[in-house]
Amino acid sequence: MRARVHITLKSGVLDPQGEAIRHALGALGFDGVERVRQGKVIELELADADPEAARARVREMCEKLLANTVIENYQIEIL
Amino acid sequence: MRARVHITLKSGVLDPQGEAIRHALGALGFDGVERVRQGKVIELELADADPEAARARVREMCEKLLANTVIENYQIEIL
Amino acid sequence: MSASAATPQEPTVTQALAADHGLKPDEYQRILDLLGRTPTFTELGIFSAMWNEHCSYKSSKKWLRTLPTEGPQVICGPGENAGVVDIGDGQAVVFKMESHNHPSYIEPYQGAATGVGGILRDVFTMGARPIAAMNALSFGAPDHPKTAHLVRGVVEGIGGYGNCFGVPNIGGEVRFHRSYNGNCLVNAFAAGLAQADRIFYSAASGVGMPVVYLGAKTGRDGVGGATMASAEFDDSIEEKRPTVQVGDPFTEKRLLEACLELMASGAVISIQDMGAAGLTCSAVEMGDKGDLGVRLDLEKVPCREEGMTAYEMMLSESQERMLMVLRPEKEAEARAIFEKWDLDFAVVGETIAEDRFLVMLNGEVKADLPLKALSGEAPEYDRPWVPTPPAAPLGEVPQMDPAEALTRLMGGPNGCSRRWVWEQYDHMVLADTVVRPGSDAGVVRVHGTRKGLAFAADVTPRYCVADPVEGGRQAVAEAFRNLCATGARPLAATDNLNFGNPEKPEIMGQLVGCIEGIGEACRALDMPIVSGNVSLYNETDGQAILPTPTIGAVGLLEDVARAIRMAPAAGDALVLIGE
Amino acid sequence: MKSAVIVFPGSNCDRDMAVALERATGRRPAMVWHKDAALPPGLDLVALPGGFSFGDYLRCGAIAARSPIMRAVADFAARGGHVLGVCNGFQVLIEAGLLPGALMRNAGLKFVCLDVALNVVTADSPFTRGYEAGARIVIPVAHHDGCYVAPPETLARLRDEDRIAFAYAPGDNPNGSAEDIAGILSANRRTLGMMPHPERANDPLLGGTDGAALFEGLAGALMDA
Ligand SMILES: Nc1ncnc2c1ncn2[C@@H]1O[C@H](COP(=O)(O)OP(=O)(O)O)[C@@H](O)[C@H]1O
Repeated sequence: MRARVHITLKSGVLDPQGEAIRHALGALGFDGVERVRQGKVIELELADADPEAARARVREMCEKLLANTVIENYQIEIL
Repeated sequence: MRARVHITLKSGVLDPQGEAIRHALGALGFDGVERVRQGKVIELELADADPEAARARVREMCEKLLANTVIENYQIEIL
Repeated sequence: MSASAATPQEPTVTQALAADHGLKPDEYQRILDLLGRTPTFTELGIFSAMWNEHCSYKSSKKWLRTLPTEGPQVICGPGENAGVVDIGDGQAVVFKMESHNHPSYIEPYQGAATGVGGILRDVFTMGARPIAAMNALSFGAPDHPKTAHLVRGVVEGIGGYGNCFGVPNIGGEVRFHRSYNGNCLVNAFAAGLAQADRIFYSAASGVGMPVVYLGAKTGRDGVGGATMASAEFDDSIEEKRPTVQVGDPFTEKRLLEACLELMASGAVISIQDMGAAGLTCSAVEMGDKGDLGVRLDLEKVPCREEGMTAYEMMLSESQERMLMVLRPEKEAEARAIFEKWDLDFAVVGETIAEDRFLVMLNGEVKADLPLKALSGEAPEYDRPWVPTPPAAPLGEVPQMDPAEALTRLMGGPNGCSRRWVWEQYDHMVLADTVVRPGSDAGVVRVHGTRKGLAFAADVTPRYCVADPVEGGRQAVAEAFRNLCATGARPLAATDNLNFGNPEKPEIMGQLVGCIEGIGEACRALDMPIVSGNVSLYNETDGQAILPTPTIGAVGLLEDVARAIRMAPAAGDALVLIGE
Repeated sequence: MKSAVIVFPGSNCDRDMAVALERATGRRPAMVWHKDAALPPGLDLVALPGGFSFGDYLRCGAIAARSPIMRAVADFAARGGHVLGVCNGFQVLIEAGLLPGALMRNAGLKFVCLDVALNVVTADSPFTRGYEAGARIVIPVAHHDGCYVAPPETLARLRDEDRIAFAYAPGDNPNGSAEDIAGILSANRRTLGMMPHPERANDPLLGGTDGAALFEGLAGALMDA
C-alpha cells in the first residue's frame, strides 16, 4: 500500500522559498504569477493491508515526525 | 487559476532524505515502512483564464526553473 | 577458467561497442591480444573504466613523472589517494586536489557536491581527519546565459556538502573567462591531519583476506560516468544527463567517523575509496599494489536498486563507499562499528594468490581477467606536441587615470570581493580557523598544538596560455608567496591540471609546458608535488579552455599565534619587497 | 560543574563545544551518544552542539529531537537542569518542544557564515549573567535555517517574560528572524537556544572572545549553585 503526505506551510507563515520562486519566475518573463507556495510530498510504501489502518498510522507518523504542526499542515492520501 | 506541480526524484536517483526519514520512522517504532521518497509540491496562483494555456505555461516554468530535469520528474495539476 | 558466455540480455562485445566505451581500435586490439578472446560485456566495462584517461593518466603519465615529488618532509608522494607530508611531533598533513568539471557542468549542485565528497574521502581513506578544504572555480563570461546558474549551483553544492560534513572551507579562487563558457572547472582541495605512523594505504596483503564493502548502497548512479569524465562535450550532452550522482554528506560524515574508529581498532589491512568506477578501480588498485588477485562475489554487494547486473555494479559511481581488506579476526568488532553508525558492512570477496580479477555473480563468472594487466598494461601515450609559440607583444596599452583603472579592476568580475562565495561556506567549523578567507592563504591551527597549517590555491590561466612554462612557474610561485605572506614555511603542493583535448598537439604542448614550469619552480623552491589530478578534454565544440593548472600549496607555521593577517593598522608603514 | 555534550550522527561542533566547556569549567564534558536512553548521573548542564544532525533531512533538528536521548534531556530540563543548544542544537530544542517557535530557511535562502553583532537583551539568566544587559557583542553564525518565527502571542510572551536572550543588532540580522531574535530562554530560564556560535568566539586566536562570558558565566552560576 502506498500513502502520500502533502505538507504545506500554514497560511500566514512566511514562505521565503515560494517568494523566491515567484520572483525568479517574474525575472524569467513569466508574468501573472500571483503567489507561490512551496511544500513537501512524502511518499511511503507501507506493509499495511487495510487502508483505514494505514491512514491512522500515517496520521500518527505526521504528528510524531513528518510535519511540524507549529507551522505546517498535512494531508494524507492513501493510493 | 491554481496549478500544483509535484516534483519527484527520478527513479534510481539516490534520495538521502527519504532514506533518513524511513530510518527515523523505524526508530520511532513504525515498522513495515518499506520505502520513503521525498519530493516537492509547488502551488502557483496564476492570472491565466484558460486551463490549457496555463498548463503549457507551467510546463515551461518547470522546464526552465521549477524542476531540475537532470534528476527530477514533474507532474502538473490544474486545479 | 574462462569467463562464461555473455548472458542473453547482455550486448555482444564488438569493436563498435568498445568504441562506445571510449576505447580506440588499437586499445580494443590490445585487449583482444591480452586475453586471447573476446571480452565479456562486464570485462569490457572494466577495461573501459581502467583504461580511460581519468584512471590511467595515459596522456599525462610520461610528463607527470618529471615532477619533483621527494623531499625529507614527504612521507608519501603521488600514487596513493592523497599525499602525506610530515609536520613534526609525529603528525602529518594529508592532502590532494581533484576536479569534478564535467559533472558540475551537467548538474552544478550535485556535481560540485560530489566533487567535495570525493576529495574528502581521498583524505580520510588514508587515516586523516579532514581539517580544511579549498575550491578553485573557473566559469564562463559573466554575461553568458549559463554562468549565473552554474556559479550559484556550484557554490551551493560545495557549501551544501562541506558545511554538513563539517570541514572549514578556507580559501580558493573564482575566475570568469569565456573559454569556460561550455566547460566550467570545479577543483576541490582537502587536507586532513593524521599521525605520521598511522597512515593507511591501498596495497592489500595476505591471501584469503576478506574484502569488505563499506558505506552507502550501490545504485545505478553514473554508470558510464568515468567514461564521461574523459569525453569531450558535444551536443549530445543532454542524453548523458542521467549519469549524474547525488551526494549524501550525512552518510559521508558517518563514514568518516566509522572509518576512523575502524582504523583505530586495528582491523584495517588496506583501504581504498570508491571513486569513479568505484568497485572496479578500488579492487584492482588494492590487488595491484599488493601483488595479489581479488575475487568478488557481487551478490553480496549491498544494492539500492533491484536487478542490478554485474556490469552496472562494477561501473557504478554511487558515492560514500569504501572497499577494505580486513584482518579476519577483527570482523565482529569492525561490523559493530559500522552498525553503530548505521552503515553497510558486507564481506564481498577475498584476496587470492594468483594474478587474477575474478568477478562472480550468483556463482556465474562475469569477469576473469589478469589483474596486473588492468593497470600495468594500460595504454600510455607519448602524444605529439608542439611548443606554444611566443605570444605576440601586447598592442598599444590604453592610457588611463590610475585611480580609475584601479576601480575598474577591483570592480570587475575577476577582481571583486569573493565574500559572496565564502560566506556560503562554513569556514570556522572545528573552531581552529585562524586566518579566514579573504587573506592570501587560509590558516588553521593544528588542534591542541601551537602549530598552524596554511593553504593557498592559485593559477593565472592567461599567463599559461601566453607562455605555458612561465605560467606554470608563476602558479607555483604565487601559491608559495601566498603561504609565505601568512608567515608559513611552504612544505609541499598538489596540482590539478585542467586542459583541453590532448590529442591536439597544441593542447598537449600547453600541458607539457605547464608541467615543465611547475616542475622547475617546485624544484627551485623546494616544494615537491605530492599528489594531483589531471582533467583533460575540457572542450566544447572544439573550443578548449585556457590551460588551468591549479596549484594547491600547504605550509607550516611553528607558532600559529604569529600568523599574519591582511589587516594593517592605521599608521603602519607600507613596504614594497622584491623587484 | 559537570556537563555533557550530546552527539548525534551529523553533529560537527561537538568537539568545539566540549573544548569551550572544558576551558570554562576545567572539566572535560561527557560525550553522550544519541542512542543512549539515559544521561550520566549528577549533571549540571547538557549541551546540544551545532552541525547537521541526521543531515538536517526532513527539517533541521527534527529527527534528532526524536532520538532516545532527547527524552532524557527533556526530563532533565523538567527537573530544572540547564540545557544549552547552539545552532543545530537550538533547532533540536525547538523540534523537541523545549523551546517555542520554529526555525526556518534563512530569508536570503543561502547558508551564511559570518560575524554578526548581537545585543545581549537580558543578563538575567545563568547563560547571560556574564554580560551587561544591552551589551553589544560579536559572535559568528553559520547556518542555513536560522530564521526564527513564532505566533504573535508567543513573541509577546517572550518579550514580556524577558526571555529573549540575544538579538541581532539592528541591520545585522542575517536570516530574517522575527524581532531580530538570535537566542531565547525557556520559561524557567534554564534552557537557552541560540543560532550564533559562542564556542567559536572563545579564543583570541580565532578572532574574538565575546562568547567566553557565556561559558564563564554559566560555569560561575553552576558552581555557586
Ligand atoms: N571559491 C572560493 N572559496 C573560498 N574562498 C575564496 C574563493 N575564491 C576566492 N577566495 C578567497 O578570496 C580571496 C581573494 O581571492 P583571489 O583574488 O584569488 O586572491 P589571491 O590573488 O590573493 O590568491 C582569497 O582569500 C581567496 O582564498
